[in-house]
Amino acid sequence: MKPVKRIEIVIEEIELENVIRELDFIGVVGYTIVPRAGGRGERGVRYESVQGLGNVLLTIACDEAQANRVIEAMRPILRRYGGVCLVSDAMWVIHDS
Amino acid sequence: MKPVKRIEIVIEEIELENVIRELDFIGVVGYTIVPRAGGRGERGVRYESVQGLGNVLLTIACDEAQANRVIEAMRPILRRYGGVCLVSDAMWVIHDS
Amino acid sequence: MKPVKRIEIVIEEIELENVIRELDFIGVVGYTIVPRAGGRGERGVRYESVQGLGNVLLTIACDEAQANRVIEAMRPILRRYGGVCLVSDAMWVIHDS
Amino acid sequence: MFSLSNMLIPAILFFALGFLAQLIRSDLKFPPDLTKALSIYLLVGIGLHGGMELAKIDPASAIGAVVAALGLGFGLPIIAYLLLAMVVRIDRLNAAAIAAHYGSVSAGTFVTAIAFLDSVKVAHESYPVIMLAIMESPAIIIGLVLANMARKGTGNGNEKRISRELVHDAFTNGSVVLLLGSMLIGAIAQPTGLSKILPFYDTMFMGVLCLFLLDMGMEASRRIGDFRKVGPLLLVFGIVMPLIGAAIGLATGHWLLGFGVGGTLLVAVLAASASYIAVPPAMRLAIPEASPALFLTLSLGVTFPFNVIVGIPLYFSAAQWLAR
Amino acid sequence: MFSLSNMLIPAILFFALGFLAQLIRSDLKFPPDLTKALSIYLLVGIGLHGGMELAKIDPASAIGAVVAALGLGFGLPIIAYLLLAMVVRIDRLNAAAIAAHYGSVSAGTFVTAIAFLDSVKVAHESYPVIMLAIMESPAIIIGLVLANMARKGTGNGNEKRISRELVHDAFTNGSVVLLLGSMLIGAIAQPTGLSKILPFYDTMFMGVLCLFLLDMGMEASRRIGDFRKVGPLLLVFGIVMPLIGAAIGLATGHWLLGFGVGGTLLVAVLAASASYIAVPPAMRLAIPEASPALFLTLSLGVTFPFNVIVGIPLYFSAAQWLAR
Amino acid sequence: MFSLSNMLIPAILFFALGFLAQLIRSDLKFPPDLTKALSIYLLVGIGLHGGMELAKIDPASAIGAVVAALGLGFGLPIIAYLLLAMVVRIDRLNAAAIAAHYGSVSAGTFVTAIAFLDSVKVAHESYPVIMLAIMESPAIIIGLVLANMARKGTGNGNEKRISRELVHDAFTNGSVVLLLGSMLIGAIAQPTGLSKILPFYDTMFMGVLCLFLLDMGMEASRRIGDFRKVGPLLLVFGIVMPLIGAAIGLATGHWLLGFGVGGTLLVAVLAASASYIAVPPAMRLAIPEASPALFLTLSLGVTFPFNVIVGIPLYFSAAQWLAR
Ligand SMILES: Nc1ncnc2c1ncn2[C@@H]1O[C@H](COP(=O)(O)O)[C@@H](O)[C@H]1O
Ligand SMILES: Nc1ncnc2c1ncn2[C@@H]1O[C@H](COP(=O)(O)O)[C@@H](O)[C@H]1O
Ligand SMILES: Nc1ncnc2c1ncn2[C@@H]1O[C@H](COP(=O)(O)O)[C@@H](O)[C@H]1O
Ligand code: NA
Ligand code: NA
Ligand code: NA
Repeated sequence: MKPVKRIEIVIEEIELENVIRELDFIGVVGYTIVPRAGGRGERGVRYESVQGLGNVLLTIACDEAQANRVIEAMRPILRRYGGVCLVSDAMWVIHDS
Repeated sequence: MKPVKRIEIVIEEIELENVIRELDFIGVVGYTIVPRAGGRGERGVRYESVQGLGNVLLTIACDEAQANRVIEAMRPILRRYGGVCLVSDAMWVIHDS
Repeated sequence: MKPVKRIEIVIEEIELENVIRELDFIGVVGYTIVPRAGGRGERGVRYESVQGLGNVLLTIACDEAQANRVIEAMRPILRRYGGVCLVSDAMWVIHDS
Repeated sequence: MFSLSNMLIPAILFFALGFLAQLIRSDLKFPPDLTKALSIYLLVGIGLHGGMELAKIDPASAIGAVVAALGLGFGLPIIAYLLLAMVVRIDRLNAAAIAAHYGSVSAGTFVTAIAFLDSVKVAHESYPVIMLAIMESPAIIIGLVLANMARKGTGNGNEKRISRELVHDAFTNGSVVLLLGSMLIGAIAQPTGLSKILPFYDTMFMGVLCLFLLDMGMEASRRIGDFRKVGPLLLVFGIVMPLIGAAIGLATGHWLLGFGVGGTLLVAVLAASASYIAVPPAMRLAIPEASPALFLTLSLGVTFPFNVIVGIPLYFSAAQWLAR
Repeated sequence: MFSLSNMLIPAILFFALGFLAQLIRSDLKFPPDLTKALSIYLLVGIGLHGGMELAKIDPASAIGAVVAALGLGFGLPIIAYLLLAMVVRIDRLNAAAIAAHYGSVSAGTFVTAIAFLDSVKVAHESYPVIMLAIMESPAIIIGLVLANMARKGTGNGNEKRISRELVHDAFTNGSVVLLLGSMLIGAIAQPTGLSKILPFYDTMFMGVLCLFLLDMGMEASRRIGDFRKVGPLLLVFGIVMPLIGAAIGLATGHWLLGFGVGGTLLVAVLAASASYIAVPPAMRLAIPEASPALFLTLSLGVTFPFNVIVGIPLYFSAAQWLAR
Repeated sequence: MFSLSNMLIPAILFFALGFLAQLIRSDLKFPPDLTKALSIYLLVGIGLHGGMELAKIDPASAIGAVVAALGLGFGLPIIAYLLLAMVVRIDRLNAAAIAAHYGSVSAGTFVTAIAFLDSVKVAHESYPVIMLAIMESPAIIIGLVLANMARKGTGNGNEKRISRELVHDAFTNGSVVLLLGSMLIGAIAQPTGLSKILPFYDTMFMGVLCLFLLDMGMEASRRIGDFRKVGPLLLVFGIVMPLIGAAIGLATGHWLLGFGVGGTLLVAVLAASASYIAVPPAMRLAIPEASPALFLTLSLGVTFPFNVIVGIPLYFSAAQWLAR
């Protein structure tokens, strides 16, 4: 097991493409997407609907250096579009050790 | 970044409305809902179905004082209807700092 | 509240049945399943589709001894099929205390 | 007549296919949203047709059916509760929850009975559709009252708020709103417009029912694993209660309401069927102490298949016998 | 004529049912994927029929309609913006976002108008379907330009990339592609093949519209809670703007394009309707500073119900008056 | 004849529309559950019709088709494997996984071929539907055996359990159960009942196929990005293997089974098509070492579009030539 940062991002579905482009640019190779989420925040209630204005939950496990780059990349996006980004610690179960 | 409590609640879909009412009452302004979850616990297996007896995953990031109030509000609900409530630590990426 | 390990597993939908069988064998009684997830990792991009090749997110709260058994059971599965398993600490809100 | 050919109705065969698919552990699965869509379609279809038929008759003549529906809706859950508490001797909260399911109705069983009447080319009165809509809710209220009685003393302020909400929910339940609403639309919409939307509900109806029953067959079959938890006496209740309900329904349809064979069968089916879509979430909220493994396994895993495969042709024979 | 019987069109009654169901806080809910499926079906159906009709006529004769659609698509959002910025006096970014919604169109309102024409047995030209497809996108561009002007100076490189993408998105929007694509297929596919797929789109069309409007009624009703946030003046805009649009559309249809009563009504409805499916996500991306509570509540909660219940019969009377 | 007009079949045009929509990066998306619902409908529809046709003929006469299907199902994946291992020279596990896809069949391609025959008004035998159901599973078994041989020595106890499960899964696969089950229902259900559900499957069938192919066009187009990973030689395999399969299928249909032009085309299409729904998850479980980017890109991104656009008319011309 190796210690990693666990980044949890909640953004709107429509921004997902942009955020993934940023992650690609940073070189993050792994992430998990939970689509069709809802929620409430400063910008009001959001739920999945035919308008496609629901949220998406993105979880990224990566090392600290990459985590810092992800965080910096997320700041302008969060400022512009809202959303939430939480960072916590976790242990990654490596299969070959 | 500021330290926050990350509360993760798994409850049945049908209770969501009640729990949100409690959160409103406490003054929690932000939460994320992942609908259509399944699971197993003391009350057996649950999965999304036409009966609407599936689970919902609720994630709340808030300060410790609010977290304590959420936890106290959840206890009677968990006692009555079952479910799970986990609390952990996280750092919230603030966009304007 | 009691301290627990929070295990987060991302695997392919088609493996879920096998993993649950392992959990049953170990004696894990509680877990939560978020179906229809997508993601990217070493094995490329995955998304929910008619082929059923999407991901599933499994969250398990348990004590440390059980966590270790789950981790050991997951290693060969992760080696064979890929996926991710993260372990972190959390406090479980017990309803009757 | 109770013959093999009755079982060769496509709707019932699809139910059997779903049941079997799950038994052999096939990976066949319906997306849950598809099942929801199919049941929305079926309820609107039943409602529209019922409404159009009802528009043709004198509203006053429906009063008998309405009263009978209320009588069955309030009476059946009490009978079920007494049986469960006295004879089967399970705890009162589980008894109340199960009773609510058997007092309410299953639209899926109702439509299967209509498919059955279609296949034997027997007509039916249009009143039973109103009865279907009316009988959804009362049993939920009775279940709630019985549970509150069982709990007596623990009824604090919070409990009262929950009860108040549940009474609201019982009458604004999605299926009730869809059924009554579509019935009203079928009754008042202008004919030109109706004739444009009816093909949708006519052409597809029986085909959609087949897909719905295919999925319900799988759901019912999934419940078999919980038979152990239910226990033999309760399993017997899952067969005996629909028979009692059917007997009461047959009497109500034939003597009280004076219906023909078709209408009598439908009333019997309403009384014999147990809800497995609308009532489970209501009881989960109202009586969280009760076990879904019990009420769902009984209503969906025992009574629904019994009614679809054995019950409907049996009650039909009885209705024919009464009408001799 | 503006009479009660117009409101008894099933499609409108189902809209009302959905609205009511939500008002009484029923737990009736449509799976979001079902709504998406219904809207895909409706767009393909409109497209195929439109394409088949258009194949029969001289392409040159459609130029007028195309030019008119472009004129309305670029002109209406500017009128809306001026009203919002000068008269209602809201901030420019919200004004730009709302303007884009009113410059674009609502396919749901358009189809309801067709159901209306069907019910009063009035024919209509086939050109408005092309206009529907064309009018989806220009308002999005105008909204973007207005927002960039409002922001002036802040247009950095990133901003430009976003703008470029949004122009692409405006023209490759799912509804535009479905509508134009199906129209093309309706126009060029071989008749034998078309005759095999048309029953699907004919038999079900009005029935599917009813289900779609049932859900949209619930969505519209959900928006009522945000009326406070919107404020009285803006709510008035949600009624006045469709009236202005309809007036312009009536003039365009009747005088400019020389359409009959049916075609004129449809052009009026295109101009009067506000998008609530395609434009909201586009504006959320383009103008994140604007509040969805404002633009969604106005387009979906005010203008859509107004057009469906009051607007369509009103514009129809006006079109009849013009055609006297 | 291989002419442009063949490509103007609506089903194929919708496939092209989906392909194009994705190419221009439109945000058009189908909810995955809708695609699942459409494919359930199509399988039940094919099965019911096939079953009704088969009920009319002597079961013994079907033995030839059954044997031929088994021969193709077991033989084709071996041919594909040899080509991949010897000529294309990819590793044996990927070869086994890809071989399983090409030995199995694509119901989507099969139905497109039926739409094609409809459009050129050519009848076809009913046996190929049984062949479709039979040919789903054997190739999965062969893929498994080939992979176990490639791995030899690593077959521990766990491996054996997985193999046993996979053989079970191959024969209880959702599509197999739906197809065989509906076929049985079509064959044995009472005619009155069938006549009530058939309109659903007749009226909508070709329209539903169009929506399904629209989505599959998008899925196929999404795979283009992985062409680099697949490499030129393997891409050529994705074209050559269906041609080989078609040749074998044509021979089987024409000489071995003595089918007419229609039936021969369908057998050719069964042999030429590669599974892209049922086999991918099976191979992912059975041969996790194999890359989905390879097998999905080949079957869905190369062979499926090739068969739909070029293959079907080509094989049809060949079948006509044989029948001269
Ligand atoms: N405190 C919070 N805890 C959990 N999720 C949140 C929180 N605040 C916001 N969110 C999520 O982030 C989305 C966007 O937030 P906002 O931009 O503040 O409206 C919301 O719809 C929620 O899903
Ligand atoms: N130990 C656990 N870890 C993760 N989720 C759990 C656990 N126990 C229960 N759950 C979730 O909480 C739901 C309700 O639990 P219960 O009330 O114990 O049946 C289950 O369906 C699971 O989704
Ligand atoms: N670093 C990561 N962070 C979060 N999720 C990941 C990560 N790596 C892989 N995953 C998830 O695990 C799935 C399988 O990973 P893999 O086997 O590496 O392709 C991916 O589709 C992702 O959903
Ligand atoms: Na009953
Ligand atoms: Na407009
Ligand atoms: Na093949």
